[in-house]
Amino acid sequence: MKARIHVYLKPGVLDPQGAAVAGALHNMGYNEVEAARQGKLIELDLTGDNADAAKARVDEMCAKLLSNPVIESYSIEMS
Amino acid sequence: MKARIHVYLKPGVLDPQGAAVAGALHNMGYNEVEAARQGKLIELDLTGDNADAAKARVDEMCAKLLSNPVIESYSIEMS
Amino acid sequence: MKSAVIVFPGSNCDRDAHDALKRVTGQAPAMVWHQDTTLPEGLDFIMIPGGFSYGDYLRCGAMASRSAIMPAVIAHAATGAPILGVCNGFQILAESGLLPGALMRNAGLNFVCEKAPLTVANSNTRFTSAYAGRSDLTIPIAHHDGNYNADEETLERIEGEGQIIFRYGRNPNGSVHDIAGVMNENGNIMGMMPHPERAVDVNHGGTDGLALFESLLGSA
Amino acid sequence: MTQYAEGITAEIVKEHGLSDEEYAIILDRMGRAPNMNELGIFSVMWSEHCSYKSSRLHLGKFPTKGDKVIQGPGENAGVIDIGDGQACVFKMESHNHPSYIEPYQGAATGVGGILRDVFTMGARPIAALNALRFGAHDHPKTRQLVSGVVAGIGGYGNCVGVPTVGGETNFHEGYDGNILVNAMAVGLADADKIFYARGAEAGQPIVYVGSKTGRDGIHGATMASAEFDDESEEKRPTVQVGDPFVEKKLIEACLELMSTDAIAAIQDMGAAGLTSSAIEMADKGGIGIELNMDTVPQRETNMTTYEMMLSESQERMLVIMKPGREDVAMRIFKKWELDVAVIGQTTDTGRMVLNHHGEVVCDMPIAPLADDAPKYDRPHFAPEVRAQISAKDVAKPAHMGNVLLSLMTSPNMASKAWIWNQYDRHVMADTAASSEDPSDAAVVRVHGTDKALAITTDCTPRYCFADPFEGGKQTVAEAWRNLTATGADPIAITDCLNFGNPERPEIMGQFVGCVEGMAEACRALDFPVVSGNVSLYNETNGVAIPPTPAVGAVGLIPNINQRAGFGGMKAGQILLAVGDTRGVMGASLYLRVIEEREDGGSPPVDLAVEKVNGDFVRGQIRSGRVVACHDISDGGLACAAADMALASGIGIKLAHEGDLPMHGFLFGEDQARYLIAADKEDAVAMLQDAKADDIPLMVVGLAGGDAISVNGAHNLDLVKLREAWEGWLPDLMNKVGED
Ligand SMILES: Nc1ncnc2c1ncn2[C@@H]1O[C@H](COP(=O)(O)OP(=O)(O)O)[C@@H](O)[C@H]1O
Ligand SMILES: [Mg+2]
Repeated sequence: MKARIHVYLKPGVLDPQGAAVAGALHNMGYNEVEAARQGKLIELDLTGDNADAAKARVDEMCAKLLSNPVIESYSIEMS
Repeated sequence: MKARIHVYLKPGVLDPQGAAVAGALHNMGYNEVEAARQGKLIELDLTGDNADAAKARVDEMCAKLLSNPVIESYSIEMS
Repeated sequence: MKSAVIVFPGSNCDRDAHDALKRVTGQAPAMVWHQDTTLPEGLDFIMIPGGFSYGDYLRCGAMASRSAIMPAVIAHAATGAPILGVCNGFQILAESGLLPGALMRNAGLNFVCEKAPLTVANSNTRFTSAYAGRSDLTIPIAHHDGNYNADEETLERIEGEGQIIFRYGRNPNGSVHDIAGVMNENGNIMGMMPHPERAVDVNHGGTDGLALFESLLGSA
Repeated sequence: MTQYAEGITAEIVKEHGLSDEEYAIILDRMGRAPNMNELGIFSVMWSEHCSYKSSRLHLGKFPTKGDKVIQGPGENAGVIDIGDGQACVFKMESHNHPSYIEPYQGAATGVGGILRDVFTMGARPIAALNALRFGAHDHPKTRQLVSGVVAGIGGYGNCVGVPTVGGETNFHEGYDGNILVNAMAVGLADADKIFYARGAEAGQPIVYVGSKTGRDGIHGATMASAEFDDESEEKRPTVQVGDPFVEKKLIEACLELMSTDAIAAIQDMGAAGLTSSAIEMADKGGIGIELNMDTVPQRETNMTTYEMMLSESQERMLVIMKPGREDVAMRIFKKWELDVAVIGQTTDTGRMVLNHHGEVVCDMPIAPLADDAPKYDRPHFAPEVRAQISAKDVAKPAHMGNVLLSLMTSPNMASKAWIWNQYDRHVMADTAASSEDPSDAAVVRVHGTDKALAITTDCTPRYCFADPFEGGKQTVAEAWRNLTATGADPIAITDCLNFGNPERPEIMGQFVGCVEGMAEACRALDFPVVSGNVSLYNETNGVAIPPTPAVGAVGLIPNINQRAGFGGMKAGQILLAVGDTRGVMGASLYLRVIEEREDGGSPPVDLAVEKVNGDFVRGQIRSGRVVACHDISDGGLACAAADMALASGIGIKLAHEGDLPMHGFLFGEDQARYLIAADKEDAVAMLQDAKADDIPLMVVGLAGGDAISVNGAHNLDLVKLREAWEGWLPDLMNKVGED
């Protein structure tokens, strides 16, 4: 089983990397870019076959380690 | 329009971050984790309304700036 | 004063911290390995040193803050004993929830190493009492993720409660309110990005960090 | 008929970079045709990189012995005696090609590799330096290369916690297609606890530790063989990615293991990974090796022996343990959460035997891999001698202050703070002087003592191109001078010889000339070579880089409180120049920047004069008379004065009289010179000493004011100079919209 986790900065938290990406894209002439945000993509390979149970565990991993609730939120997709 | 870009390391390229995440999860007792990989998640807000044209441009941005073709590959989802 | 330095894989200012503490307290600190689950008896002070624990992978300080020794550190903190986190140590304390806020990638995106001008925002603490009457300091910084961030409410609170201890004279990383060091509500835990342990010697970084350790010594 | 093993063709042999003659030697030594694994092993061991086949003959010309030399070239790094039972271990190495392809990882793994060379010998790394050469600053690729390389060096060095204390950065169109990234590492050890690759005996276990082996960096050419051609994407060679976190753990774990007396021999896995580390240890111990490839920690599935033996995955070491002591290694490496496995043992057969999936997949004699490695005397010729150019041959500029401003803000002279601000220069708490400080060499205290090491890297490719022999001499002399200017006793050097294609006689001529010039300077200055590295084939489309024999030098400051920098000068202090100023302008920065030409001979270096002038300066520094001291190099006396003025925040009034044209006095690049600032009475005493010792010493100016001036005119305002000097590189790097 695989879990794909997206970790992104909460709205309102300043995102220096995203801002830099947007700035660089503008400089390159991609003026259609209004804003950019950068987050993390984490993929886990998991043993077991109960997707619901696995997802609950992954949710725990996200809350405990993979994201920082002060500045980040996350979403999980199982496959 | 929005583009969501996943940038990940090509297979075979060492992923120190992923390895460290897997190690930490094991130490915390999550032994179901067989492997972890870490990549980047980039979200762009775009002006315009032609999704195909926009996607072609985003593809260009990925090739030119957002990914490093020597070690990374990427995928794009428009929404 | 009996002190301890917590060592994580990837800590790299542990020796610096050890030497500075030994110089100031006259007694070598205990070096505590991250996999231990208990602290030495009778500690007066704990220092969490700088470095790149776990390579700074995932988020700076995230993995270290979940390691085996941390419950003991948190329990010790609850007794009111002083704890100082420097640089990566600050990130670890923030990740542990012992200090408010979070440290993000520097606004300029580059690693920054320089001798940073600092002001003491509150010298009425057990970490800074020996700075009383001194305002401008120079203490080296060296970090990639020192951009201090907290929500408005938290900022208002820590400003109001005098929990901001050091501010940058010239903001090197985008930190809100130029914050370089903060303290918890109880006044026994402080985190700072600048490295006072690299400023205790004329032949290395100057001596503006000495007073911090002297303050602790005085309060112990 | 040439003999081939099944599945191997002449084409495949050629793709492995082996000539017909080389293959014939292999057939002879093997007594049969080599299989694919054996061929791969020969190919990497006999590559230019591992065998030094074009350069070995000439490297023998370097003096490598001396009172203070504990270990010269031939081990992972050189070792010198710094007194009190302590040793300093150091080496420099190139990572040019990988850094051009992938600047961040290329530079990062370059740092990782050189650190491993140092801690493999039992030394704790205490300082890193880097010598960087980029193409023209306005070349379209340059900015991206600069930012990637600098981030990579910082990303790795900062994380492992070794201060990056100095280096040099040049920009020149000659490097447009081939940048140079040379990294140096310096470590400290107890003189009686140095670890060597030699020392293994038969019957000892072989332990692998570090990261797992992946398919990284397996040479493209060797991969393009029939066997791998139509394999999947993931079998293609991949860029090596560095993991500084694992490196940091490796340093600590290896040093911990080294304190236990359980190691027989140890070697890092650098170029040609497992192959070269295993063979070097076996060869040096005169023994054989047997490995079980099934036990090698692997990152990917279905790896072949060929791949595992040729992989250049980073952060790996091979340790031969004393029998029965494997447990010690296991315990320590597991504590540090490193991958570790016993993968074989040493034998008395003199052969390398590899077993994989229950079969012998390689069985070859070890001696020929080293002993019979090809060694070529490649044809070479020296370039035509260029005429010397002196100041009277060069048009006199109207305003010296404007010229000085142009020189100081030229790409090579402008402040490199944008670079070194990204390096942690202070970790380990012993950095007394680094890039940010006005000091001709970095100064790093020997932990827990009052001694310090002075460390510098130098090379002036302009001179080497004009005259390889004089340029080679000058490079060594400048390094010696930079150490001397801090008050250090220079001890020894390491080098990184970067050149073009050695199969071209004019390039080989540059190489030979530089080596011979360097060797002469090393002898005259008692400054032996203890380690080094050669990087050839730095050329693109037949255009070679300028000859760049970079030198890394180490000296000892007996008392850290008796040293000099070039700042701290105060109003009223006297400026004196040590050495003769004749106004040599050939190959000078002045010609390049002001007249946009690089012709003329290289400034001649009189090594005897170099020695006495330097010894005089060092003596004066130790006597406490010297407030500030700076060597005079690129851009001449005026640029040295400008550096001192900027560092001290005070102007300088230069005074010139006599027949020498003023621009020769100010910008000539005569060698063996220093600029010294001192209080009046000390200056008088120095002049007396100099007279007695027959040292040329001349008053050239006075500190004061807020400008640099000459004979009361030609003003260059210090504020304006500082703004332009500090602004050049940030302006370049922050320029937008041009890539
Ligand atoms: N790539 C680099 N890394 C670290 N420090 C550098 C680098 N390039 C230049 N520097 C530093 O900038 C300063 C000036 O360099 P340079 O002009 O080459 O000095 P010098 O001519 O006196 O040898 C030195 O302190 C040097 O260490
Ligand atoms: Mg110099």
